[in-house]
Amino acid sequence: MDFDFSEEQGLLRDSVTRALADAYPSLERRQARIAASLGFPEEGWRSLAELGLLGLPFAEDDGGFGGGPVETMIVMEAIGRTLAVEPYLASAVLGGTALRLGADATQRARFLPGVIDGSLRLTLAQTERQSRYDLHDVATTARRDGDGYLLDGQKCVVLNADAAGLLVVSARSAGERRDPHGIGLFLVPADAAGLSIQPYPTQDGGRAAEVSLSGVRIGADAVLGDPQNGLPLLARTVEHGIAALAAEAVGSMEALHALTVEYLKTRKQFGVPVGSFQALQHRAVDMMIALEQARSMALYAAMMVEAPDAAERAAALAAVKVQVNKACRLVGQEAVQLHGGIGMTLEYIGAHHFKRLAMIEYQFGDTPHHLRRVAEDGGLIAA
Amino acid sequence: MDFDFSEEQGLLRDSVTRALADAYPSLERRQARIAASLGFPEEGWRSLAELGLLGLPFAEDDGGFGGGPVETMIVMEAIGRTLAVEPYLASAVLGGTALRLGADATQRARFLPGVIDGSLRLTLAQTERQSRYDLHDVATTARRDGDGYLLDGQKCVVLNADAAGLLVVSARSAGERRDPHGIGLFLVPADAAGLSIQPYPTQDGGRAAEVSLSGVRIGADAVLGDPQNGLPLLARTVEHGIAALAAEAVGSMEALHALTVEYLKTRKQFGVPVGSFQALQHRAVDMMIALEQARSMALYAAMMVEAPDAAERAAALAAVKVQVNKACRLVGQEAVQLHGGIGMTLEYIGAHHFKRLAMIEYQFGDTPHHLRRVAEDGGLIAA
Amino acid sequence: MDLRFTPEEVAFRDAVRSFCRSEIPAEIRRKVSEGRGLTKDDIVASQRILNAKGWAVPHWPRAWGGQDWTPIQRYIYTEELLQAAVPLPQQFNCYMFGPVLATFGSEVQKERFLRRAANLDDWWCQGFSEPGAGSDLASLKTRAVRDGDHYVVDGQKTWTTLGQHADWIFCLVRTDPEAKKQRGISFLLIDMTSPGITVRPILTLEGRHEVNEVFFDSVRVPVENLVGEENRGWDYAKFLLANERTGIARIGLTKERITRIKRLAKEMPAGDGTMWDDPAFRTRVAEVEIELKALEITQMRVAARQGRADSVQPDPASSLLKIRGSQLQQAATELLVELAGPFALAAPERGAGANDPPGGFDWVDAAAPSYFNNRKVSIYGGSNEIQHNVIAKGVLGL
Amino acid sequence: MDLRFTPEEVAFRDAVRSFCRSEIPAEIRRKVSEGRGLTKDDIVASQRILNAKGWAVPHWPRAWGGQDWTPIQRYIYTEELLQAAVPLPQQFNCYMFGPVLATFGSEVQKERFLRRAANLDDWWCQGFSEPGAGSDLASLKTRAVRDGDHYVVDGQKTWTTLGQHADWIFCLVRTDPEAKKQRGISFLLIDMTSPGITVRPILTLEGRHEVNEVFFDSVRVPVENLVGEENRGWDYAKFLLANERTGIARIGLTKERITRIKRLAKEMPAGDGTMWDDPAFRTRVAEVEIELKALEITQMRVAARQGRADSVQPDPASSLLKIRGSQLQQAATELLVELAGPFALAAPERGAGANDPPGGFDWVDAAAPSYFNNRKVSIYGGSNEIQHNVIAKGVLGL
Repeated sequence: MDFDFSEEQGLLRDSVTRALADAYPSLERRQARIAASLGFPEEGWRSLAELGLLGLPFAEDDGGFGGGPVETMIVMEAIGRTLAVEPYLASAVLGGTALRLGADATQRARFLPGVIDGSLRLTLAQTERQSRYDLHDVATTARRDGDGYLLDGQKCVVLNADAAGLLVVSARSAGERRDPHGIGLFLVPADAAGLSIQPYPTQDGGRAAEVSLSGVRIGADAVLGDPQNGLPLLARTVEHGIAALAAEAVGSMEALHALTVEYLKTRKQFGVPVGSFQALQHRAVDMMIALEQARSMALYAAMMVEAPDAAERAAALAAVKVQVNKACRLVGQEAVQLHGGIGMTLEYIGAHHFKRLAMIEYQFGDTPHHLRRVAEDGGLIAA
Repeated sequence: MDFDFSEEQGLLRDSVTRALADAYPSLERRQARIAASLGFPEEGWRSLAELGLLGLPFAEDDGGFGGGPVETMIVMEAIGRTLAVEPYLASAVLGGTALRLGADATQRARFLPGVIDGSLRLTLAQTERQSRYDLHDVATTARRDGDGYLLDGQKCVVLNADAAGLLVVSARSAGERRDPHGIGLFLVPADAAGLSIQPYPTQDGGRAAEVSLSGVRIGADAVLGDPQNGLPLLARTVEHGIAALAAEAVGSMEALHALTVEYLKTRKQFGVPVGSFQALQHRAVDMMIALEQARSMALYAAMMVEAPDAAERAAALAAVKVQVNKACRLVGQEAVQLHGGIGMTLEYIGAHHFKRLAMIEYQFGDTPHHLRRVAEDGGLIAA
Repeated sequence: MDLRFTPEEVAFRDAVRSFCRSEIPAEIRRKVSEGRGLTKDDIVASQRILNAKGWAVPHWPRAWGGQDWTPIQRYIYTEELLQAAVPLPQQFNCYMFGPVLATFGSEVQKERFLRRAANLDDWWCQGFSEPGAGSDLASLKTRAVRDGDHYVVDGQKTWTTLGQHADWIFCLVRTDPEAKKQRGISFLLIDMTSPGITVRPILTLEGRHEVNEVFFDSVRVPVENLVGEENRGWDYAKFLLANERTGIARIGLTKERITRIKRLAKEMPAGDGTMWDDPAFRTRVAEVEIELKALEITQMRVAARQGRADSVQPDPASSLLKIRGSQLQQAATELLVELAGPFALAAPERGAGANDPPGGFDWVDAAAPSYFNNRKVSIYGGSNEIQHNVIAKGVLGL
Repeated sequence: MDLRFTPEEVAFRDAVRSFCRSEIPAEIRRKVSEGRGLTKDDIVASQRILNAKGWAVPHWPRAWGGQDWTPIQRYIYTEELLQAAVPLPQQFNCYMFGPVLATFGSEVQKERFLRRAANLDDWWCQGFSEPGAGSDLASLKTRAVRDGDHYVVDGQKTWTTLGQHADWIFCLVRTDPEAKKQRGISFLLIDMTSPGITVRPILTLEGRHEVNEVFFDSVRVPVENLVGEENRGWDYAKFLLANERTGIARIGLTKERITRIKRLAKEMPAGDGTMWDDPAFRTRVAEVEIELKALEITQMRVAARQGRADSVQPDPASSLLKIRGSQLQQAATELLVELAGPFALAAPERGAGANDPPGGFDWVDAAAPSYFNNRKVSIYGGSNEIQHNVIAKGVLGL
């Protein structure tokens, strides 16, 4: 057991931290970046490519850098600390995982170079009106049409869809709406006929879209893996999403907790620093405990997200999301409360951390969803 | 709307408070009372009779004093404050309610004089091994036998059964184990052949017993109300039990909170009173809030326990138990914690309040049980 | 002891209830219910309907439009408005400025301002908080220096709610810089159109313009706009802050939210049914409802006590109502976001061409903003930490 | 970074696990698991089995029976004992007295006491807390006055755990009454059979005799029983208290409790099935498990950090482990009482003739006592409030 970064990981951490600190030196600069038409500046994306971050998770044979979950954790933590809005989660983590684990040699050769050099962005179109957080609840259909498929359906809250060149879409080639079997993942170019993207800003400074597919025709080469048994691939993709979100949350909570402690030290009331009040001290400590527990779970996620046993992996990632969600709520709410009025204003970076943390709770499953999954599977400890 | 006691109620409150304060002046005296063979001294019971408390809930026509739920609340609060161990809950409230609402004129004439003068104590034998808190889960059988019935089964944790002259026993005369229909309440004398009582002390200074019925023969005159449709009567009896427990809990929490605040004021650490630490102050405030919220629910219970609509009444009493249970846990645990070591010792009366409050949580239904009932019925607010 | 409403109280409740639902425009009530911002016109329109009925300022003296209601009636009135999602009468006009002026103002001031305030002909805002003086109000720095028939005011106020709509602001200003903290403060009425006043918006978490900074740069205020005596403003402010607690638990508001959540839950798909079919979700709703029921009784206990002749002081229990009431308001918005679930991510500003709301649910984009916005209720009006201190000291004697 | 155990660590874990389960008597482990009290003989028997294997005092210096284990191995060892419901080596002998004596004692003292302590030939107890000095230990009053070759000790100690079994007590006593608080305190070893010592039991919540008051009335103690230097006892006590934190989170203990709760839940009837069929109950268990998993990783992070050469100080994270670890130990006992439900009311003292346990469940009477008893874990060893202060000051700099 060893919790230290390797030398390479240490260097990665330093470089990504430095680059994002440069790109996000202030709240004003962040808001300016968000004001770009896609919700982030193209040069921001290019600089991630230049840092090698976009190729991080891919094998060296595919032109990547052979990084693993720990490397993704390092990047996502830095993103969380700076509230960076580049679509790393949507493209590199979600789209990237689906391709990395699902694409055949031809697909890899075709798409990965663009993904790695930044010219092709990806996203995952999974949520539907009725699906809530259930990955197996898919009403979008994929009907055989010659060699290929015709896709029809509606996908909701697709992250950064307006910035993506290629969408990974879950659709049903067989079975009833909630059957685990019969689901496939399909690669749909953003300019496909019949695909419509209605983008909008999200609560936390990001972007998402409603995506509708109306007779979208794709070829046989656009199927990612088994078109009837794609649920395991989708589940693994989302597990990587959860691990990444956990790290992002830890970065954001770390920053927000530091801001709060700093505020307690400097803000005076009744002639003394607010942080001299013991009741507030104890609450700042409880925030720290929640943060450290979440940090442990982000590490656990990195450890378990490539574990071979699917049931064990699923339970672990569900547990991670529960713990991280709870920490997001406690740390976010307490930070605002301990700041008082200033924590309520958009002029303060802490408020933006609060909003991002609040939204992380509802991505890839909220607390009750994952708690139920852990409980239904009998918990984490064998009895 | 009027939250003030009437003059009579004020007098009742004064007299019962005074009498119990005299009987329970110290922890030592309480423990001495518990050491009596039935777990309380006979003269303690007689003095309750002399104060008129045993006849309180009964109609004047039956020789009682025509009190209602508010009067019971007053008595139970005083019992809670002093941790009195006389079986008022088992006999006057549970047994008393069953007789008051279920007995016919003959039964009333036969039993109530003894109940009111203290010569006959009652209890309710309801819980079974498999029933948990479900009143309709009854495996004990009542088979027709001539004019009367033969009772067979096991009842668990019957409060003060060893002090009772007459047991009100729930038993099934028809239907399957969990059918709401087919349940009757039966009056079984403590000396009935085939009845066996195995008494034991309870965690909180009281007494209970395992009761087994093996071919216990009772006559037709021992049936309380409808032998096939006794569940509503049983439910009403337990509702009165919940209302009484709520008041007892409020009395006990009030005493424990006062002890805690007093301790915070007098105990010194690091040269200052412990109560000067703001973190502890805020927690003492949260205890007070929980206490006041529970007090409101005890009032609500008194208001609703005689409400005519059964569904509304059931939801209200379930809500009361949830809120009171939560308060019992918070106030009890925080009191021990804020006291530090002294709160852990049996030499301190506060520790006994803690234990009684802990046990109240598990009488007549714990928090999850009643929360589920409220939720299943759609909550308290119409939508 | 009788814990039920009297028949008269029931009749009163029904009258308020039916008036709210029949007379206040449904569109305004919908906005309130969904937690979307109201325009100034919405607020004015709603208040004038109430005022025409004589119900805008029932707690004011009879001479200035008040009703001789019992505390229970006032409680019923407030709760019914909240449950019907009717905007409460404009807070600064009706619960702060009015009571202070009616109690401490001159007859001339009363004649000039009170009826206009009740009808929202003038919009008042509050100038108390300053950047360095939030919960610790007594350390305020804005000063007013006497110059002939005028005061000259310099300084800055903050958290000025809806100051962008205001015609007037009532301010605490320091008139004696030598005096200790609470002393040397005066209560001044300032025309918002006076030269030297600048209003700067502060956007709050949910992106709405609800509060402002107000800057005073040599603003000349006629001395006739001083309320009461110079340097006694702190007394008037204390009176006002005690008044502010009225109905602070906002039981009715939370009830209305719960009702709405239940309704929406029955329409929100989940698994093979709806969210309302999920026992765990229903349990979480029930927990809030139960706590709310307890608080409702607690509030009635406080209201009933206020009705007794021997209690004219604000009840220390108001701190309890503030703490638990704000927690429950917040808990309800958390349930709302949970209900919106994955769709909560979408912001309200969807832009042109984006007609379809996320997942087709037209309310989900307002869920998180409502949650964000409600974080304030445990901060403003004396933070919950301050309320804890108040109880610890005033009730427990710690 | 590799978050898995190495093959060597796995092998070590398996060795400890199988030893615990095969060598420690099942009856002793059953009592631990059910939270029933152990006799002195149980504790001695278990420790001697460990000591024969060389595992009673692995963290002691090699010369006195220690093992050169890594911090990870020590962590694994403790957790495996806890998970197997094996009593940990007697705390005062092995985690307090031994390390202090090995570090600060004379060679004569080490020869005389250490091997006997490791084998529980002598039973040691701790004399630190006093009625007026709990969390504020430095204000202790028991004094030792030099009289020739002896100290004469007068005063009172309290919360002396299992002092009724003790042969010896290590005490903090005031040897210089003039010196300020922490100074003037010495560390003295006192034979419990000395004339003038009285032990008075204190019964704790669950009715068990676990702690005592110890009174010293002119007790004569040979000066050779002074550890280290006179008036430097506070340094030794600080060293000891830092050691006390080892394994303070008790992850394995809570794991064992959860395992047992799950097993019992499958046998406890509820509705048409068992408690384990109730999704709400399983959810509450899962919440504790998840929090425990996070704490387990946190504890491993701390243990791994301790293995680095540059950290010899106790980690401030130990306060975090203490806080959350104690909360989870308590949470597990709450679940146990919930499981026992209506049967939890029955006390263990059922008396003669009452053979049938309540409802036929032989464990339910120990559920509430276990809950009661575990309230102590957030109080002793530096209350959770003190731990919060430690983190606020030492980590956050507040």
